[in-house]
Amino acid sequence: MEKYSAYSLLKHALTGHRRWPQAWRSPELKSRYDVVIIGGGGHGLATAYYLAREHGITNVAVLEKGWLGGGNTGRNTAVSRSNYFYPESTRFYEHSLKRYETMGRDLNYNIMFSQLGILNLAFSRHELEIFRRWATAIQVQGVDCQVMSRDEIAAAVPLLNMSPTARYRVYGGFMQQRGGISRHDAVAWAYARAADHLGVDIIQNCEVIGLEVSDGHIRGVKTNRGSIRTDKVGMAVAGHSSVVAAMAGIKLPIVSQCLQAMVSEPVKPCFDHIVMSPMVHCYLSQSDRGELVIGGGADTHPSYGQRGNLPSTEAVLNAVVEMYPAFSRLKLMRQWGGIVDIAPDASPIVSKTPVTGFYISTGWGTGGYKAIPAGGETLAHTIAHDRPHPLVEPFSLDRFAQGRLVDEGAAAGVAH
Amino acid sequence: MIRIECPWCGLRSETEFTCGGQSHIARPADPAAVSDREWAQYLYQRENPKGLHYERWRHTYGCRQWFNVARDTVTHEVRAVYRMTDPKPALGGEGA
Amino acid sequence: MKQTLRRLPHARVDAGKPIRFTFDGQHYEGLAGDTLASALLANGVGVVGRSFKLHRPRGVLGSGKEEANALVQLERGEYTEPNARATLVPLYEGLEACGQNAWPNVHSDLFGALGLFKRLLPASFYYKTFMWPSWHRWEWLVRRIAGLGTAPQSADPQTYLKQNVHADVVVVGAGRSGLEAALEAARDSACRVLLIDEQEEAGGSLLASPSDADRAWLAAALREVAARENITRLQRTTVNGYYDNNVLAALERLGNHLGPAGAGPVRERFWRIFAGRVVLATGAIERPLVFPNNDRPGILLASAVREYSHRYGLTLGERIVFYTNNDSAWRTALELVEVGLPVTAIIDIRPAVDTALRQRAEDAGITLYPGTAVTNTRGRRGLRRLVLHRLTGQGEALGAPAGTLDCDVLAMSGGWTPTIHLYSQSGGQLRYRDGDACFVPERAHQAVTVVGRANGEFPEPLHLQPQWLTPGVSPEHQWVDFQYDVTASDIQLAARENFVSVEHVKRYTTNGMSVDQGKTSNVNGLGVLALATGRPIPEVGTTRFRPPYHPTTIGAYAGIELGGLYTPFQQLPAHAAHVAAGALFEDYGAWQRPACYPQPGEDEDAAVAREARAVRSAVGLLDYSPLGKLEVHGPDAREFLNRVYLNNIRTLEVGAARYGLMLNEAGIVIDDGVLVCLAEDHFLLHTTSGGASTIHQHLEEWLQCEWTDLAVIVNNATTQWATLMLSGPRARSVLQQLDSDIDVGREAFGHMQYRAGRLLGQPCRILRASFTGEVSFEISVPASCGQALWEALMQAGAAQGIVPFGIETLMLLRTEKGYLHVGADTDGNTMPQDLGWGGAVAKKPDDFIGRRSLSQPVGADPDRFQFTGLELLEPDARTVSGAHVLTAAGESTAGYVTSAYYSPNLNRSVVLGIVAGAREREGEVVTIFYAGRRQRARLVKPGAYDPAGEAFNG
Amino acid sequence: MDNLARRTVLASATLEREQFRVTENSALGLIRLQTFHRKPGAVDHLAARLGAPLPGPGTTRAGQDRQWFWSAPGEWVIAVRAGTEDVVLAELRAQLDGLFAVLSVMTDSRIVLDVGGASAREVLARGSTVDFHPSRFGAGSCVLTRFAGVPAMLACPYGGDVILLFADRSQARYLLEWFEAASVDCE
Repeated sequence: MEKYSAYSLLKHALTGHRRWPQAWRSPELKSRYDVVIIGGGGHGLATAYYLAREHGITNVAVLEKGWLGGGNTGRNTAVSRSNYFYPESTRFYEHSLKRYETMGRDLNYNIMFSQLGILNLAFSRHELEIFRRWATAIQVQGVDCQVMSRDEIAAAVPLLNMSPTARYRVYGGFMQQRGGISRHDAVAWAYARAADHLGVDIIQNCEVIGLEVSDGHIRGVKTNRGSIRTDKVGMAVAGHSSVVAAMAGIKLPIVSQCLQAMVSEPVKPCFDHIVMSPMVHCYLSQSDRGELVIGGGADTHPSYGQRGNLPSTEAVLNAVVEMYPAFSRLKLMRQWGGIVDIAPDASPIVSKTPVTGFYISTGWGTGGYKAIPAGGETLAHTIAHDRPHPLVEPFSLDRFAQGRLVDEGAAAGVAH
Repeated sequence: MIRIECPWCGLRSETEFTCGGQSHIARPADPAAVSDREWAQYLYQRENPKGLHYERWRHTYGCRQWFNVARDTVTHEVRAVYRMTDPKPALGGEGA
Repeated sequence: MKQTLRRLPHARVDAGKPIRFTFDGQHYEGLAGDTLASALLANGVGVVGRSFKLHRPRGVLGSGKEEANALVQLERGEYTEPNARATLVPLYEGLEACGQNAWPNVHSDLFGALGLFKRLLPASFYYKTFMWPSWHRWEWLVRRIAGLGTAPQSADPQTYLKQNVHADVVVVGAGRSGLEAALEAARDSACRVLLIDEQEEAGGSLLASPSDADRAWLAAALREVAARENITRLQRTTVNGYYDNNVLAALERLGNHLGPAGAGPVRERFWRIFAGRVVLATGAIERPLVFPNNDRPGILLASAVREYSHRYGLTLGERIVFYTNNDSAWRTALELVEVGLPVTAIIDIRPAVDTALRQRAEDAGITLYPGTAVTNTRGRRGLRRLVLHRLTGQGEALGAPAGTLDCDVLAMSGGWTPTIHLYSQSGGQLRYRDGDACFVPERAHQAVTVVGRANGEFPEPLHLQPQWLTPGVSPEHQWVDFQYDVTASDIQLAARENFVSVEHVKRYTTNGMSVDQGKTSNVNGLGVLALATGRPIPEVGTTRFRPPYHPTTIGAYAGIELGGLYTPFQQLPAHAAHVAAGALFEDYGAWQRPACYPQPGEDEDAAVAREARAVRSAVGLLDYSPLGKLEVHGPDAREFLNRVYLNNIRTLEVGAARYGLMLNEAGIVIDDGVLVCLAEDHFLLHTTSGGASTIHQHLEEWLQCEWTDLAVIVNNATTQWATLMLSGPRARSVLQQLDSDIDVGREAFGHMQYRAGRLLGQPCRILRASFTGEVSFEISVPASCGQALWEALMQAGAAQGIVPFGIETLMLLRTEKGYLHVGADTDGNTMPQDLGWGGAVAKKPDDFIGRRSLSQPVGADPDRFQFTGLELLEPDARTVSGAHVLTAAGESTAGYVTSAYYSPNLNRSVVLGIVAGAREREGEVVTIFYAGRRQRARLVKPGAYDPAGEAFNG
Repeated sequence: MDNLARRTVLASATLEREQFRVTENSALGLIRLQTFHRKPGAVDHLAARLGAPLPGPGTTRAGQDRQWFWSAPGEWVIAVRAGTEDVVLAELRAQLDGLFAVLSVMTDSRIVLDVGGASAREVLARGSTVDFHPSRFGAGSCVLTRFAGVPAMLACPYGGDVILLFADRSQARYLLEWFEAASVDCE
């Protein structure tokens, strides 16, 4: 693998960039793999990479029905953070955040991780109390998080509506300074390039049309480009989990919904952090290109339609203008939708299944992007050892029968 | 934007409704008699098909009534609307 | 060349109406009917913008939506708008605009030097470098350079309306095809037709036609449209989104053509359009040709040259040359000659051209260069000269040099791209048509038809010969995306590195991601990619179009629902009385309620303390109207409530009241309150304040979806009644002064009892429950009497020292008393056994909502967080709600403080919380952690005040 | 001590523009009639006892001295002269004796606004996605919808541009302010 650097850039400039090697191969599909990963998004590619690097399993295929990173990896707002409430969650996402901090050099691919700091805003007395509980939870777990006063917030976000008569008055908030945004496509491409280099076969435009299961074991995968024999299959198909799992005869506690994101036209830097708020529901950051990157809540009805919907666009932009009146005259440039798989407790499911050799990574809801490194690492471990990685033991499929949900919303007391 | 024909009020925009998710989920007749797994399936396991989905909606801002909707989860096309007490219509094209 | 006022005849500008404006501080003059772009061209302003990445000097490229170069910062201060397209800004008196993304200005921009390093900055170079020592060190620099215009710093002084409209037929585009379609549909007088056009005036490309016949046709058509009562025409309106079920979104510009001074309060109107059938007559956009340095100022689309000449009457240059691969540019050239414009040459990549056209061009004295390519352009800030080469065969290779050609305007045409963005958004399928090298509608998914150029119906054949890039010369300076500086070499590099999916190429090179959303670059990019990967274009595919078709003001999506209108406040019946009493209002679940009533010189804490002391020592009055009041009627009401409540309702007698808990099906406590049996078939159910509608919906869902056979009707009567809580040792004597048929005497009316009757001539309901720990009467009268009752009680209590008290005081009082507040002292995991209700569950014979979940393994966990009191050990210590209780080892969480106040009555902290296994650990000392500080506290029974519970009987 | 005085929600606050008007209508008393509509024939029995057909979904009907509005399956709002609620209530109770019919006074829980003026329908179409064109929403129409984000019942009993809006009393002030903002261009 040719090392990317300022030097290589200079070297290739001399030859008009006509000698750059492929970032990854386009191999032919083999008839037998040790492990087949379904889904060529961040999670699937990361899983393949860690299988090869951490567990020496290199006879691996990643099957992508479309183009690499074309699912939620390429449709999110690229936020990484670990400001979770429960220790189970924080441990997992903190591990992931640490990976993001070193990913550029680990994978020799600049994913432009900008640790702008994530600020959560509270808009009522009750919410502020919940935020205190939340921030303290993060601190107890030794993760950086500082509670901020109105004045500190006003200084950090000059364009925020701080009027004491605002419909929702800012009561305070907390900041995780290490939280940030990165270039989502780059993350998928970085893992793809690294995995390919370790011998993983990445097969694009290869759709899985069936799973072979006999006496409780996975035996193979049927695709539109032929059949594969294998004993282990990892599923990382956000937005399609129920469909693929059904091929193995498994029903999931998952509902798929459409989540929208959008960007404004690029403007000169005017917004230095990532700001979120549950009450006035939108989150906002400014990309290196200058676009305001805007997200909101998911549509409340089940959907596999990867496109925007007008009511939710209006709702999130209404919140944006309410919170940042100066952005009213900016223009919305592009808007899109991704399908998120949501579990009853809005926490992930990284788990073995009733079918031996079939492992799933799903339920990432609206937060899958930030989980890519840890999700891949833990799924790879679970596949390699046929035993859940310690970080994901709380996120097994059978937690629901136990009633042991990991419900962040419930902890915040906002479940009702 | 989804437009739904409320059985009582007629064609309205989705912003007047609340989606209650999958319909026709039978509550165990004797909850005490079912296993933890069966109870969890009743509580949490969902069809979540890509395609035709039988779900229930409430005309929250109108007549406040719950009713069933058969809707395509890809195109969002509403294939049928029927009352809670009506049987599930067979429409074909059940999703994967 | 300057020609501010002198324009060609036929032009649709008003020579009699000069208009003054400034660009980059320079004063200029244009005419009414001009756009900023045409006015700048009229004034000979060549460089109007700078490209995003390399800061290349750029001039006007197009004449409308497709413009990629002429982006300006319009106006200043609160009215400023970044990235305004000069081609879309109608000129108005006093208009102020500046160039963007340049320093000191677009004419001489120091960042222009970046162009020298183009070689080092290929597509996605940033992914390959800036890693050492870390991206952080570099990011600040990249951030500074990026971005285009500047965002406003203050709130928008104008507002935006939203308008819903229903129409049987919606026609988008009022060019020839659109007008025809609208008039056709309107023949049926019952058919409501909505005709929408984005330009300043209707007519589409007819506006740029020099032909008298065209102009006459347009005038007649518009007269007929106006005469049709069933046609509504929206001008200056752009349809931006095409959603499911034929719902469209459009933006109408009401004040932008008048400028800040002339505009009214409403700037734009956002339309939600509910259409029966849609006709898209959105026309087509001309494509640039891809050749070295094709981005120089002075190089325009041929269609733009046509617009500026005939519609705005500009000559543009002294030597106008055309460069094309199809016939349409020839016709444009000939039209220009007819009105006397200096067209000196036509360069065509095709070796052979229709002889008739050829003949007419030669007769017009135009020099022709068939089978020829432009291989370079010269001129620093404006075009001066072209370098030409012969092409061999069908243009696949370069032949002999063909000399140079002087000119100051180059009109290029690489063919036409039907504007199918909306059609694509509607889910319609596209088909690639080789002949004209463009995508055309194939199979519609919704009730939509596409007509005219948008459907690939060109008035005359194009005889197009695609040339996606110029062969035989370096691709490095052949621009595909002008705005983001994407050249043919960037796309080739992407293909070389195996980014071969069209989406990968778009993301890797940013081709088509600029503010024009690829209107001029998409198809050319596909062409270059197809060549680079040796695939036909249909196999390469196209990227999906998403809303908005054209960037849309964010404020317009928000509309008027801002500030007080963002989310409706609910107001109390006695709101005016609270205002008069100096209430500090806060938002409690959308209800605007007094937190407390600070008197002059009092801060919030002092006010709460004073009110709390008054309630304990005398009497206080609280507006408790949001207390949920649901009425449950019907023969099956008792059966239903028995399934809903954890408590046994079968044994609740008529006239009796009982405190009850409600769970959801997962076994989680969702509400509590007092249930009153008014009659065998009529119950009054109280919910937590603000919980009324949630619980009402919860009950309705079970009745309508699960137990459809139960004859029960549930009504939410919460706002029918004003409810005031009179609480304190003197509450009874105050109430006794009010004329009523209800005996409120100690013996006659005990704790947890209910009475209905009349009070001061009005119907009233009184519940004796206590949330403060003192004697309390929760008095309900019809809402419109609420203020009168408030005044009556304040007057009656004056002698007894009555004070109004707010929610924060109530919360302090109930915390002193140790009363649970669902939602504060419970979370989404709290089950009844965590509140000491395990026994009640065991005793109840019947099933109820959520019961089964209580016996899942989680319900038996020993370390469940359970409701408890906490007693801080250090005297006078304080803590806050949100602090954590730590495990014995002290490194992880074992509970939270959920309610914490400093009690002015007990002169110490009163604290409630939920703590792991608390019910078994009474008396244990635990550690409380907040903001880095640790405190010690003992687990105690809730209820520091009046543990014996005598006060509320008092 | 004097009897408790009733106060209207908006006191005398109104909105008067050249093309658009909103005023509180305090002349109406409101009664709600409900039956268990899932029971076959329940609605017909009511009508039979009342001796007049009840308005169906989407409509309103005038009876003598009262106006009936359909507000949900098996549910009607009856508008009477303010102050006569108890009289009408007693009369209806007698008529419906023995049937499962729930009658409740709801005058105080609602605000009734008279919305009028040449721009009335246009302004209403800014608050709801219902089609207010006279051909679709004419005399005798009555819709329950989401208006300005809150639940509301809109009725056009007599046709023309006089429209009644029923909403929750606690949101009266909000609605008036919303109308003020939504009609800025109606001068």
